[in-house]
Amino acid sequence: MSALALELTLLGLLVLTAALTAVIRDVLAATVVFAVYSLVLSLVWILLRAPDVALTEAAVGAGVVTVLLVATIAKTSRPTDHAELSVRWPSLAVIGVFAVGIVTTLPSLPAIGDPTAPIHQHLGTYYLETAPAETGVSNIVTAILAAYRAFDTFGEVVVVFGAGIGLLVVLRQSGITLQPTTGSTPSTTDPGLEPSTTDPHGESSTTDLGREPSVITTTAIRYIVPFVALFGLYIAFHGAKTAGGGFQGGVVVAASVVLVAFGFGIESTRRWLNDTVLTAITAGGVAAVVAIGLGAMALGGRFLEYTVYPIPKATTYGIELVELGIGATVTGIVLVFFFALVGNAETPPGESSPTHTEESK
Amino acid sequence: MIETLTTRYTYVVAVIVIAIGLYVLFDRNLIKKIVGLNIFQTGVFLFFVTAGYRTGGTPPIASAGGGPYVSPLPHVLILTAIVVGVSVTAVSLGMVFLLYETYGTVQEDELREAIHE
Amino acid sequence: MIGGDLSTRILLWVAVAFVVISAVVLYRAYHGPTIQDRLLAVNVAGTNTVVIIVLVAVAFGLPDMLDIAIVYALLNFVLSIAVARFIGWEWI
Amino acid sequence: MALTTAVVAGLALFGLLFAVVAVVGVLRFPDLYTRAHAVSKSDTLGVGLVLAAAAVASGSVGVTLKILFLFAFMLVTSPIAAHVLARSASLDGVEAWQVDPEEREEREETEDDQ
Amino acid sequence: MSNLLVLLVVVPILAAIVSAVGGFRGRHDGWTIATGALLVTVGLSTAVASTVSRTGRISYAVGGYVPPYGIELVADSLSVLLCVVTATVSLGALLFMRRESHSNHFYTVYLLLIAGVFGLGITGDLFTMYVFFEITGLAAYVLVASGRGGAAIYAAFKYLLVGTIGATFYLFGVGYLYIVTGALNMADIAGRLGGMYGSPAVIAAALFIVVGLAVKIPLFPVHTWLPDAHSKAPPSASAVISALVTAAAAYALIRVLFDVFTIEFLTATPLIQTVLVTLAAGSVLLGTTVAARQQSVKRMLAYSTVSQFGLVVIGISIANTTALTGSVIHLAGHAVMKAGLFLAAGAIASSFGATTVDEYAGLGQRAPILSAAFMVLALAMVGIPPGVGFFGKWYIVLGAVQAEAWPVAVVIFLSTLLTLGYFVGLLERIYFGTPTVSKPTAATDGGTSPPQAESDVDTWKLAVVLVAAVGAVGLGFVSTPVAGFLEPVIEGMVR
Repeated sequence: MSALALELTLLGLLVLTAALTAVIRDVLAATVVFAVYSLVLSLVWILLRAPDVALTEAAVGAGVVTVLLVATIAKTSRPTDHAELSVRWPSLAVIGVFAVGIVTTLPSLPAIGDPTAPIHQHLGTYYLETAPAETGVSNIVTAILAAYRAFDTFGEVVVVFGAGIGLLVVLRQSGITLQPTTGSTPSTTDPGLEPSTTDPHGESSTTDLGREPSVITTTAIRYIVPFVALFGLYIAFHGAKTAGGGFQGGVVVAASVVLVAFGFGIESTRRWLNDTVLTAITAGGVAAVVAIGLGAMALGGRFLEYTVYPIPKATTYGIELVELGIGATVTGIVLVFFFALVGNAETPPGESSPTHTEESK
Repeated sequence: MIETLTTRYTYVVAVIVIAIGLYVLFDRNLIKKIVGLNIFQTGVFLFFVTAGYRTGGTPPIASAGGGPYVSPLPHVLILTAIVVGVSVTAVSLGMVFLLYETYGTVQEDELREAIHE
Repeated sequence: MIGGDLSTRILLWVAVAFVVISAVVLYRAYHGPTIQDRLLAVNVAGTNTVVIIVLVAVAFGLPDMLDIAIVYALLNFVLSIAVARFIGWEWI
Repeated sequence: MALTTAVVAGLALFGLLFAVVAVVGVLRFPDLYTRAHAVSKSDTLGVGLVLAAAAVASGSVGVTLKILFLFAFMLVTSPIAAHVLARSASLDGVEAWQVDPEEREEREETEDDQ
Repeated sequence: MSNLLVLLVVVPILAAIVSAVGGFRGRHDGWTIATGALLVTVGLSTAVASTVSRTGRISYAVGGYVPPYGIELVADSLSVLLCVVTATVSLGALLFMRRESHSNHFYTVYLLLIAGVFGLGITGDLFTMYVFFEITGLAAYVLVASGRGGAAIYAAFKYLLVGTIGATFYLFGVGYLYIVTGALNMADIAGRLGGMYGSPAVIAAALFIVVGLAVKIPLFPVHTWLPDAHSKAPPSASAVISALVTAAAAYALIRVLFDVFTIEFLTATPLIQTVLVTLAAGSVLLGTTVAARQQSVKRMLAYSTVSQFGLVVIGISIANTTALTGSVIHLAGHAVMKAGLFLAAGAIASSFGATTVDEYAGLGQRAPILSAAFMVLALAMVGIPPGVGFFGKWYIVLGAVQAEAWPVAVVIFLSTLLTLGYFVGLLERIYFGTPTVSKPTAATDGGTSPPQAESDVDTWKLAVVLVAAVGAVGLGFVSTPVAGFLEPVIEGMVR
């Protein structure tokens, strides 16, 4: 009863937050509600006993996606103080019909939680029975991810890697690169819509010095960041035994760097974490996965066939290494995302937001 | 219908979320569209993970005498899919930023006008 | 599914109450009026999420879930800082 | 057994009470600063009590330790979040609410309009 | 031996990593790395093709985990055809770019796109297919966005949204299949679906997958992203996207329909075929009529892609041996012809500044060789023998007649006439139009006034276009042996 009540209220809140995101006009307010949606979704994953998915949602929702969204909104939209709702009834009607259509197919699916459903029989049973023994990894999700379906995971790392490089290719058009020296482009925006309240102090990176950061925030960040980084590493390394893995750990580690950037300046963080470091961890991670795969082939096995390595518990170590490779690439690419999208958000102070130019002088 | 609601309500929620996501995708604001895309995808993710649930199941982390476990495979698939989704989101945000730099707006109709000029 | 244990049931009902609180606090997230008000609501929701995860983890006997709570406890304020940084002020 | 349950129930309900108080504050207080105040004080206490209830109910050292850790993290992060928000609002020029009966009426009207 | 199969995917990815690292270090050797990698894949795909022709279907268990528990890679004559075409066309487009200046990161993305298409071609697992769709898609969005100006970015953004929606619909369909069968391996699902053909869940799965792939192919009415995306991308990217990404999606449709759902399901559920044939006929008619009204040559070619893939899908939906063979041949032939046409248009644009139908006037005198190549490719696309376009269409029409699907045959006939109409219109301008003074504004190379003589056309570009033209005709001559090579597999599919 109580469990059911929890489940129903959470699902209700999930729908409520999604619907609010849909109808709120102001894009920043909608994104903020979307952040709550992500929180609720993570709780739903927990109720569905999917700790790995929940951890991913937590890391991604709290550490990456909303931050990137907010950074883009800051550069492209003006916040409004209005709580306006708008509903487009025609599209709602069309989509409602579509949804009802899908719902009519649901009775032909097995009931949720039915242990005799096909999903629990065939592959499910096999993995649950053989994976821990065969791979030496007790988190079965990790075992499947990095062993049975390692090729998917390989593809996944490639997608992440490609997205990072792709973002750089896309942003190249506006002269944004990862180079710290050229990073702080004095925003070459259009003359038209941008409010031309550019402050006289132009050179962005030098103006940092004349400004006093909040001692409370920097101190707190200084103390919390080691824990974040450490916990990220724990998640990455401990993914074989408990929930977690390379991706989640990588995101959390990247979040710790993001915190450093917030606390001590994005420019200086970027100078500290220069191209060589980023390249090394990004490409190194993917290359490690490829190397493990090709190494197995060199030893006469198949791609990513861990068992051909002449060491004891080769599969376990193989899984750990692949997870670490994923973690490295994800850390690097999340930081590439962050620096590429956020780096030039650190505009000259006067431009940061149209409403606060008065105080910034 | 009643039976669907009592035994498959999480699927129904997944479908509602998918529908809401599609609805947001028709928004004029490009960033809202990206948020909509994320909601839409999470609806499908919910569909998968719900299917892997098993009454009385425990998380698929093997321990002595544990079980019955929920099905681990949907979790694996959705982990991959979430990662892919994040990557697509980041790239799309980069595009939105560039569009704003070029045309000074992120509203779909204004963009169309600006491009056709 | 979970039967009799009274303290388990108490924990779960408290969790339900926290979910309801998160729902109520959404009013602030949507109404604002300032962006900081909205973020305050998200922070409350984030804190509630941590609490709910802990309650569920204890009630259902899923200690692994506590890791997720820790992630939220550590990263809850990233969004606030990000918004303050980008929307509001150069140095937070 | 009954004692544990009673302690759990007491802590949890007491904590819930504070959390509810905090939310009432968030909803009803007149400006950001007072709302942030409600959150950082009352909510933290409420959360602490509920977490204590959970720790007691778990009866396991490992779980209690983890809960302690995460509460410690929350003690650092959630005031920082409130601080960041209040500071940025103050720098934004969001004015603090004054205890002036006339102005209060005015403000309530304008707020209702929004 | 069968390790070669997985190398098809791994080699381009490895080269992509190397190229990316070089890019971060400020090097400009992306082209060389990419060329090397694609030369290797040409060799690999030929080797795999010869193995398949000797031994038949190859199955490869990645990581040594036997299917259905592990991921299976499969090569039969259908997939090796896609791989060979992919390798050669992408190599051609790359050679075309010899003198263009692109960053190393551009080549990284290009290589990832090729790796994604190879992956789609050889995977035997539905979820892996999703992952490779996303790799291909992501790379394609980025390549479109690397075109000039804001319009390209907007086209890329639209492409990204629609492409991701399509991929997610596909995933949703896979979800249905997974829930009712508990399996992800294609052959495994096919075996477990027997007896469930009437289930609404299976029909919903088929519909969602078809809709998802229809977005990717794309079919009318979800084609709207294509003209912008294909015409705003840089020429070589247009060539690979228009030729390969669409072909891979159509190939995936064939795989899913016949290897997962099987012909029995299709006969038991006429709904799917009705949906497909309607969408396809709509694409054919819309694509040809709209293409005829385009001023921009690249947009005309893009709409022609919509109509040609309409034809391919018509062949798929007829689902008999002849029509399906026609579809596959047309798919491969289209890749060569459309890549050639886009590259020719790119060469003309960069050397003569001509991008619209009017600006093409009199090109025949100024660039006889390029114009001749363009003509050969265009006529092959229309379906004039001995171009490869003719054979594909011929098989499809023959299949339609066998299936007594007369309206479909009429649609194909009409579209051929219309295609002939607009290409002949264009060719007439090229050879008999009075040359307008070419506008130097459209010059893209170096900013100097555009060269007026063909001798100034980049030899690499000219050579690649010529090879494509020769290929379009040459493939026509080998289409009968190719059909024979495909026959056992297609016979098995439609039984």
